[in-house]
Amino acid sequence: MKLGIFVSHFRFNTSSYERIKSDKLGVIFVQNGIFHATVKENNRSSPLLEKSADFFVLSEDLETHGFRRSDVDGKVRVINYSDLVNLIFNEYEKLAWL
Amino acid sequence: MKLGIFVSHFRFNTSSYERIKSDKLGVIFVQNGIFHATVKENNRSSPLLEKSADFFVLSEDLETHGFRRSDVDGKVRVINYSDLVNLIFNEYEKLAWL
Amino acid sequence: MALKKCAFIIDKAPYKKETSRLALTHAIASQSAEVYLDDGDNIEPLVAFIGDGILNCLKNQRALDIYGVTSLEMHIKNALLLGLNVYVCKEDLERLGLSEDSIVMDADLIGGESKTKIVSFEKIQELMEECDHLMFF
Amino acid sequence: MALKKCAFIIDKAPYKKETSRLALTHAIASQSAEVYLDDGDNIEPLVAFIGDGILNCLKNQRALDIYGVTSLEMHIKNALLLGLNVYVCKEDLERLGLSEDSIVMDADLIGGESKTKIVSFEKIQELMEECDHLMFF
Amino acid sequence: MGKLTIGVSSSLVGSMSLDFAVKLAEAAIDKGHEVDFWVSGNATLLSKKTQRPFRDYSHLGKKVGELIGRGLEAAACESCCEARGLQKEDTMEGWKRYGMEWYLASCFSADRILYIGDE
Amino acid sequence: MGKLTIGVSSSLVGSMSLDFAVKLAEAAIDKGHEVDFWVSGNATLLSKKTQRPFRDYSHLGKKVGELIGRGLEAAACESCCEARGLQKEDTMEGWKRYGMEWYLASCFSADRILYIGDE
Repeated sequence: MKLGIFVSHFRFNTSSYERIKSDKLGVIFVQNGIFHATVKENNRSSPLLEKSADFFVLSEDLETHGFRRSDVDGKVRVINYSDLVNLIFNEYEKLAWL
Repeated sequence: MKLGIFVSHFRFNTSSYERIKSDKLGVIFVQNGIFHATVKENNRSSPLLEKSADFFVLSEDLETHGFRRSDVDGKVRVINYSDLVNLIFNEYEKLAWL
Repeated sequence: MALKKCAFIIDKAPYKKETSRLALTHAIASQSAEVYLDDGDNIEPLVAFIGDGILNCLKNQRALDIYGVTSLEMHIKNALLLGLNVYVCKEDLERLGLSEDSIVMDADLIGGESKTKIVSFEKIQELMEECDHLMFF
Repeated sequence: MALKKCAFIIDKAPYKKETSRLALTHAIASQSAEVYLDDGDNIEPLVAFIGDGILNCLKNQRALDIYGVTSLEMHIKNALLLGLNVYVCKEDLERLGLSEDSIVMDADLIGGESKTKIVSFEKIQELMEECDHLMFF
Repeated sequence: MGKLTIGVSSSLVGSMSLDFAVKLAEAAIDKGHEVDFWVSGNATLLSKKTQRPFRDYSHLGKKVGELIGRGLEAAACESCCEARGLQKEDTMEGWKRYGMEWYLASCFSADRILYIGDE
Repeated sequence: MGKLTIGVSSSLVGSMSLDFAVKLAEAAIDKGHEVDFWVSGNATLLSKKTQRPFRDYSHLGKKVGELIGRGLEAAACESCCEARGLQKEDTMEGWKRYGMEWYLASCFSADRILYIGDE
């Protein structure tokens, strides 16, 4: 399947996240999920970025929190709401808000 | 100090919980905190029970979830709302709902 | 004439959030969605409990006596009674130390038709792939 | 004539919950509690950010432009402007890789009086012990 | 152009998931997509009239009203409303109140569904 | 006998923290303690009249009314109410509406404070 996963929390039980497989997988960091794209806890990137997936972070939520594009991990692409609509309709068939 | 900590979540960032010290410390498991008193994930008791403290679990919340007294870890005392009021007024001076 | 499959995946524990309750009430409502659909069109729901979500399935929940709210147990029995497909992840039962005995397997006391199916996560993954839409609760 | 100290401890990140916002608005309101108190009685608030709570303190939050809500940055500046004691845990800044430069240290643009104090968790522990009441947000 | 059904059950204030959902709906309508917007649980407060704008909270009511004018189908779960003391006459203009089966029927015809069941 | 001040900001429905708070207040009053009950944020909905009882939700309004009759001081944050469209005339009998400084003053005279800031 082609699955887009929304991560909106910084701290959550990641067992669903870790186990779900998808031929094509996108992970979109929104709300407090953006910390996974920006914060290096104890100098390490978020373990969520180890999954084999395309990663995106919502610029509006990045900026709400006070982060800039330059704070974003190299694995993650910055998108806005308009890009998100395109991702939803063109890239992923099913969506999961964890 | 004499501190009573309420744990109401199963999954949460435990960094405050782990670091707070108190001469006298009580931990009261309520709501979904009761899983720390009942569930042995991968056959192990909750790491929260490793703290040096007196542990309590609210019987009403235990039963709401379908657990019985016999499911409760030996370290934890089962109390009801009435006992909780006594704990609050007689045993602990400050309270923290994490 | 078409059938659309919707998967209601519950991975959060009950009572601290309303979400698992809403999953079940929405899933059950699928059965009356026909009123808004063309003849022959239909929605087929499936409900799967994974991760901490399996804690919704415990027997003997006393939420109604104690807090005056219907228990998740009652909602699950209701779903089984109406013939919905209800799945529970086997590995998560093992991980949290729960047995088949401790969870709601049927609605027999109220004359249920279907039984809870305990299946591997792999099977739940397959079900998610087969469905048209996915919702997490 | 008495003074009671209340500690407002914020250990959760902002925006996903309302709690840190309520911590600051309540802490600021301490300053007008006198209207309900006897002459000479007073409440002294202190605000401490620990754990993920330090993520409330980031500079350049654009919540107002983007979502039309006041930012936590604005609330913290307001607290500093009114002379409240605001503490941020040093170890947590280090753990999350944030520098003093990246967080709100004063309300200078609007004429602030106090400065954010970056202190060890040990110091915050002491402050919690000294206070009469504790609240976590 | 496709159809997106968004379902939300989060509070009006707190998680900001409704803010997210409304912005996503707007962005989709801007691109010519059709959007159904379903609120249940605590999110039903979004359908209430006389929300007074405060700077500490986003004021979503007005924006949703605009989007309804541009074709958004907005519906609130009837029983979730009633349980929160929201009567039919409290409903903002343009909003509908239905049973949950409306949402499921909307899912039937949707190309994409995003359900935000955070709370 | 002592005084307990309980503050809550959680939703009426969802986390069940208000259910906890009301039961705790009742147990304290049963034992002869004095209780102040403060709701802010999403919890202000508890002060609304015409909450219709539904079996899927606890019906706390009635219980709080009883406790007010037994001496409970219940107050709701005024600006939190207004931001949610709750006008003064929507307030249940016996409830008060104050600024946040009322809660702080209540904390001043309390022997114990429990603040539930979950949401």
